Amino acid sequence: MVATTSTAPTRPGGGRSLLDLVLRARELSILGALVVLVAATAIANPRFLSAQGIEDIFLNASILALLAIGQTLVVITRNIDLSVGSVVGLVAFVTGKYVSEAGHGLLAAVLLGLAIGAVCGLVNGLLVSLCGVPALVVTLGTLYVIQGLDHYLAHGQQINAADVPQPLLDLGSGNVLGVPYLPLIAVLVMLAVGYYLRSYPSGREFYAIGSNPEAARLAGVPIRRRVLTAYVMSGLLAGVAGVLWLARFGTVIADNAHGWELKVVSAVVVGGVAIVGGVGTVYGAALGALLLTTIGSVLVVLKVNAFWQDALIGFLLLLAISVDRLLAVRMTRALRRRNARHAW
Amino acid sequence: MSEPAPVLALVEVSKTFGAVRALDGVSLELRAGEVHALAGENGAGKSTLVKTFAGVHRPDSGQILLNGRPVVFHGPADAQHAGIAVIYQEPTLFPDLSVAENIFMGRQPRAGLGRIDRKAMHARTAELFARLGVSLDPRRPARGLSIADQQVVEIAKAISRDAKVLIMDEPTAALTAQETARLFSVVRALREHGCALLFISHRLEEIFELCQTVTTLRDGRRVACEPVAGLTADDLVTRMVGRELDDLYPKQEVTPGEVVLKVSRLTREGAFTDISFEVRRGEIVALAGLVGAGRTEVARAIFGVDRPDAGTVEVSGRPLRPASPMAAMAAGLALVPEDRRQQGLIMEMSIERNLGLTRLRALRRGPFISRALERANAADWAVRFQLKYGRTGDPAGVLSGGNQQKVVLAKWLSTGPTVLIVDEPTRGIDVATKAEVHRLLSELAAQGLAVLMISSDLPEVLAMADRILVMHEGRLAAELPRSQAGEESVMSAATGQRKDTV
Amino acid sequence: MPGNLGRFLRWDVVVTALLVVVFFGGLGADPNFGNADNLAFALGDLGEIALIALPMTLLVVCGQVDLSVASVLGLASALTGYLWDAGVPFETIIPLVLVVGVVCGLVNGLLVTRLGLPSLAVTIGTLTLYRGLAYVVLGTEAVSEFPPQYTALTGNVPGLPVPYQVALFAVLAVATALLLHATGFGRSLFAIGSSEDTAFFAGIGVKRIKLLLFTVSGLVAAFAGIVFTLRYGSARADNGAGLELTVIAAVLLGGVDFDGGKGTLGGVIAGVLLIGVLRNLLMLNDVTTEIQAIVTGLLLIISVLTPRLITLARRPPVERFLQ
Amino acid sequence: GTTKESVRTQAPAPAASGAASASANPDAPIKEGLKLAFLPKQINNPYETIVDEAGIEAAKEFKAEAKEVGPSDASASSQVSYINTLAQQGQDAILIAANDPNAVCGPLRQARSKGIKVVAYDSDTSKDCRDIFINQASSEDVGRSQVRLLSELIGGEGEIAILSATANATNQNTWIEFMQDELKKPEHAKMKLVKIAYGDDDDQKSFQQTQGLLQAYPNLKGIISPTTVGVSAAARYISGSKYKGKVTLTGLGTPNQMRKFVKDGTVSKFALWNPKDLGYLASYAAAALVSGQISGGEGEKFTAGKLGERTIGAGGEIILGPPFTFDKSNIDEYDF
Ligand SMILES: Nc1ncnc2c1ncn2[C@@H]1O[C@H](COP(=O)(O)OP(=O)(O)OP(=O)(O)O)[C@@H](O)[C@H]1O
Ligand SMILES: Nc1ncnc2c1ncn2[C@@H]1O[C@H](COP(=O)(O)OP(=O)(O)OP(=O)(O)O)[C@@H](O)[C@H]1O
Ligand SMILES: [Mg+2]
Ligand SMILES: [Mg+2]
Repeated sequence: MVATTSTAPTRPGGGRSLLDLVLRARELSILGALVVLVAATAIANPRFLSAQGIEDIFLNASILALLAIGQTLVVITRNIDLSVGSVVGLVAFVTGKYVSEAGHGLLAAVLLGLAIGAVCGLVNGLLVSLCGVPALVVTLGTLYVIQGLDHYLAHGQQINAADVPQPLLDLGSGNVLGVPYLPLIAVLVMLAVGYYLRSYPSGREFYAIGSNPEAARLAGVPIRRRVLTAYVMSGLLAGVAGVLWLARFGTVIADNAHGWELKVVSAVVVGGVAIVGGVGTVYGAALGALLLTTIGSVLVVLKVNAFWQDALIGFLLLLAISVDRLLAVRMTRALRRRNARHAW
Repeated sequence: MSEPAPVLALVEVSKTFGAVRALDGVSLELRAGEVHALAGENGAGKSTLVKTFAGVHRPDSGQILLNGRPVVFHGPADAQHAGIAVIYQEPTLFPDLSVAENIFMGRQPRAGLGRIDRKAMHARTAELFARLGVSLDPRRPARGLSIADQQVVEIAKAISRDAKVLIMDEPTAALTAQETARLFSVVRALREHGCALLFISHRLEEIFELCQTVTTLRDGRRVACEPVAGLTADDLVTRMVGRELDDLYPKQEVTPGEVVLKVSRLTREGAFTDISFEVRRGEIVALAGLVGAGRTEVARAIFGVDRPDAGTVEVSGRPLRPASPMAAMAAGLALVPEDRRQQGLIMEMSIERNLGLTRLRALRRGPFISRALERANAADWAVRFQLKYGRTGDPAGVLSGGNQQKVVLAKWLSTGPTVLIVDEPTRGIDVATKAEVHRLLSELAAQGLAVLMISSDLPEVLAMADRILVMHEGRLAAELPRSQAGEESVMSAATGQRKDTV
Repeated sequence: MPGNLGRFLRWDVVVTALLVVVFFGGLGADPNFGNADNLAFALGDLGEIALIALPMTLLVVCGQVDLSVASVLGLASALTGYLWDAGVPFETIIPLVLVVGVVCGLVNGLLVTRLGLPSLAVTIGTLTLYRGLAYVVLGTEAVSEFPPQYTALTGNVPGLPVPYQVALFAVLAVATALLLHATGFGRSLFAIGSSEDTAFFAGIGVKRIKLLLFTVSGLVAAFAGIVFTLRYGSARADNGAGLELTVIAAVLLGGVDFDGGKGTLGGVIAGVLLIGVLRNLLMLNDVTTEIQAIVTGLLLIISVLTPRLITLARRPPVERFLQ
Repeated sequence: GTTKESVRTQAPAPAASGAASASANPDAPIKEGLKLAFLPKQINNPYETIVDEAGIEAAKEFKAEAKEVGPSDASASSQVSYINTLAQQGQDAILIAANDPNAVCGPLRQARSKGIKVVAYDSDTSKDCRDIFINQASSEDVGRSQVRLLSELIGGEGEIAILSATANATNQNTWIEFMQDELKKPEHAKMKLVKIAYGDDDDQKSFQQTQGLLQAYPNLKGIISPTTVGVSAAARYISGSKYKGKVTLTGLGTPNQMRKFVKDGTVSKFALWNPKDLGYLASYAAAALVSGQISGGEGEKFTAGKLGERTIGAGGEIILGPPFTFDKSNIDEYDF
């Protein structure tokens, strides 16, 4: 055996600032895009930045952001929940029906919505975590089932704003100290979930599972419990979103939030959450939701031909993920170069 | 002197996978203050035994005793709670998380309200690395770590647990002498603190250096359990293989032919700089160096996996199109990659299909793949390499680590290359097979194959190579002909203390 | 390892058996089901889904997915209408539209291979982009009255109760099945789907193959767009909206593993047919759309649940893990 | 040749020759036990549900069996599958609200060749693949009256916008063309149409489109939303925003949806026909067709239960009647 005379080969230490910057950059770049977009639009049409204009954007983004937060939890564990849209539809309708017929109040509506959402999430979660079946297939399946159920229950009925109790409607349009409830709820949820994911051991386990499920198992991470939690949270937040939908729009038919699953996944992806799991934050996802919503509003305000809107949104989505990716690639290369400089 | 009671023990444990009896009535006792070695050929059941201790596998029959009391582990978490730490044969890291988080996942140091105390976590990680004599940044993500560094992180993870029992499944397979020595000093310290240790390695000299007791497995059965003192390497091999072993390094003398691989001024920023060398027909050239010296990167660039920033590669006098493994293969190159799980094999694909993957064209009849040819091809190589398997139709993932390595080797040799690059060809291979692989490489070289061998196993390098290229921090530090090569000369070049003109 | 039992209980076999049961059950139970007209229609109605499912199967086996297919179909339809309305002869329209399909596929493929982006994310983006472009091309309009010699091609093959597109699909399906299961190319797809690195190290042109598959997917989707347009005699920007999920449902129902590396084309064909036959039977019996959706969803869940439960029953869950 | 959908092809055309040639016997009794099937644009659309349920109710009056089937998405291709199924089932008549006038034609023709009568309602198909079309109001009436209504509310001057359903909806586009034509008249010269937005008959999208309109066009005076989904969504946004009382909204809506907004002053007037009457009339027309009372020719007459005698107009169209305007004074008399 050779004696260990020399010191260990020096390798780069303290890449903290750079790495942290990259991690933050994901959120920062979305924020940057958002600022540019808003600034440009405001120059073209100052009314865009009026109190009403800003309030509208935040109100519109809130529901999407809530769903994106739930979806992030699931996606981080290398799973996906395609059923969120249908859960929102089901919750909005059933809750609407319940409160309008029985004349129940706010609390009952919220509890019912949460319960329905939790049950849907639980079903998804049990199928995925306990039976170990692929998430995409299962949640595509539950998407169809829940949607079918929603349509079956609704069957062409409509809940009208007039039938919805006023306290519930106030939740949708009211505010505290000038801050509307909806964005307030979304931000609170975001901060709580974000803090949990970053600062608690069990929160880190979500990332571990998505990063390498096999290693997570060997490390004794309770995979099933975490995945189940992710789905139940996603379901719960979809339940909240459903109730808020009812509160905000008042009029509800069976088709609400139809096709939103892709919108939510888009927001999450734009927000820098890796679809293959292990990477991303709820802040990014919420910002992604805000960005997508803002783009939608901006195009209307800038009087872009309605026909171009979808095309532009699609294009911007591709741009967002491409830029994100290019930044990541450049960063890896920079890290490699730094390695090189350290080496001699 | 009465023996201390075993901390952890297996009693008559059996475990079968389908038709394979991986463990057959095996008993084993781990005692505090003792390093217990587990020896055996590839597929003897060592890793299965480890996973039984770790709670990954549940025994079909038999018992696990913890401090003399029977226990049942329902999963790895149970075993961890019982104070058992395991270094698995294959690194199991979270690529997206920082090295420190990898080490402390699930038991991070806490600050108030149950929050993670990152500062403490990073400090403790740095401490661990200092103990192991490596300087890795605790904050860097695990993605992109070399296999060796991954192994180091695994080791750090296991020793950070302050466990009563530490089980190590081939922890040194990826390490060079230097890190191995560091690991051993840590292991000895743990032993003195009263830890019970189980150590697995195919490098027999390590067993003699480190361990007090050795248990030998053959075909899932325990054939011996005895003190290491008084045992010779030959005894151990005989117990493992059931017969005397011929020469471990059957190197044939050959006169090198014309140059077939010519690498000129190859550079890839951040990995290696200005690498030039030649390999002739019939020659075995070893590329030696410390972990992270950049050897794997050189091999990848030659084979076209990565695009070099500068420099050229010529095969048989013709320049090679960069960054295309397809072109490299067409020119007669073959690369047995370092990481067999990620790059060498498709775990869920059958053995025969894995073997056929490099020669899809040759296995055709008309436009279609011939299953018969494929099966014949697989059966042929299985015999040549004495593969231990159920059926060639079984998934490659169920093979033991060493047998997987054989499949990867066979997969590349079957392409009939003119230049064979092997990156750690005998990592995790048992002595008998190692001898087999060496004989094979040496025979093929004698038949005119040019071999470029990357290896961290110094005796192997010294015994098998006609010429040794030593890399230090991304540059060629020395070129030593067989006659001048010795442990000292290679190591001093590898550590940068000696520079020979190349 | 699962023995012979496991071999027989592969999900694609189960789906095929299910198809046979449902089909003959339908024949017995519903007098309207078995007649040639209805069967031809039921098959023809699957046309575009079945066509697109072929390249989709290859993609999913390869570990990729193309969610933009229905939008490419819509764009192709809109373009067909636009050009036809502008007086371009149909013989010129077909190649033009197919080229656009190829370009759409190339864009997907390049984004996935050059930038290394996950295909799910990329094609969610192009799903929106291509549908938007379809609206840009044709806006609110609907173009109709296509030349009869072409719309006739959506009818039956003369003398047979089989629509042209079904005949075409049969030929393509056999070709694709051979390609996937009997050639080296097919083998490469499974290898890429299981372990991209290993395939790359084995000298398989991973990027080239992926690019090719996305391109073919775009081409076939555009072709399906033309078929769709002719079959309904109406070119609109919203044609085929939401079709992508049905296609993927059919592929997954056929037992193809969404993580790549596993699946058979036979299973997918059975899956497509099962969805079609079931839907037709349910409709004939006045089962409402809601229930149809629920049935489709449950089938999907069962399709992944059954094989898993069989494995779980056979060995304790702790050991589902290799090495 | 090619046809683009436009008002021109919708304009009065000679009666469908095929239908007119068949002989009708106005005195034939209505057969019992007829099988009628309603195929709405989309099964979960509340408006269509009201229409169809009234039609099914009416069928009981003449002892027919009627049912409603249909897709859950408003696409032509899904309707086609249903047409085929209904043909296989041997229904006597199919009543359809077409998602696309041409896409449903092939299968409808096939169905007719099997002797099945086809009645279009709400949204027409091509003329040659149905027997008659029950028009809720003449397209011209709807279009022009909406402009007149808004003109009256905003005093005949200012910027206005239209919030439509999907960009493809046939009936919407026809109305919009008539609105644009009406705006060309000198008395509306001071009204300027600045934007046609599409809410896709999606509540949330319509809501957001309204929002966008009001921001993009600060001088907007009025919005016409000739779709029940659109007008209620727009009303809801305006009622909760600072634009309430500044921007005038009108359109086509159902009284139940609009009641709240009429009462809180967001909307003062809007229009609609009675959807129940539409279903009722369609049901009777189908029965008359199958029984041979009418064949679809212009000028033929039949009795539609409580709605009394109706005459088939040009192009095989039967018009339900002029749209009805709702306001604070009368809205409580209606419940649908
Ligand atoms: N999960 C599994 N499923 C099926 N067979 C398995 C499984 N794990 C191990 N085996 C089989 O059990 C036997 C023992 O394997 P094991 O991995 O314990 O060998 P080993 O002694 O660790 O070999 P090596 O030195 O190569 O690592 C081998 O024949 C192997 O193929
Ligand atoms: N993908 C990567 N990203 C970042 N750094 C990397 C990557 N791959 C390798 N490195 C680093 O580059 C250096 C050279 O690694 P390489 O694997 O080539 O060394 P080696 O000499 O082959 O060692 P060994 O084979 O013993 O691991 C190491 O410091 C390693 O950590
Ligand atoms: Mg082993
Ligand atoms: Mg290496």
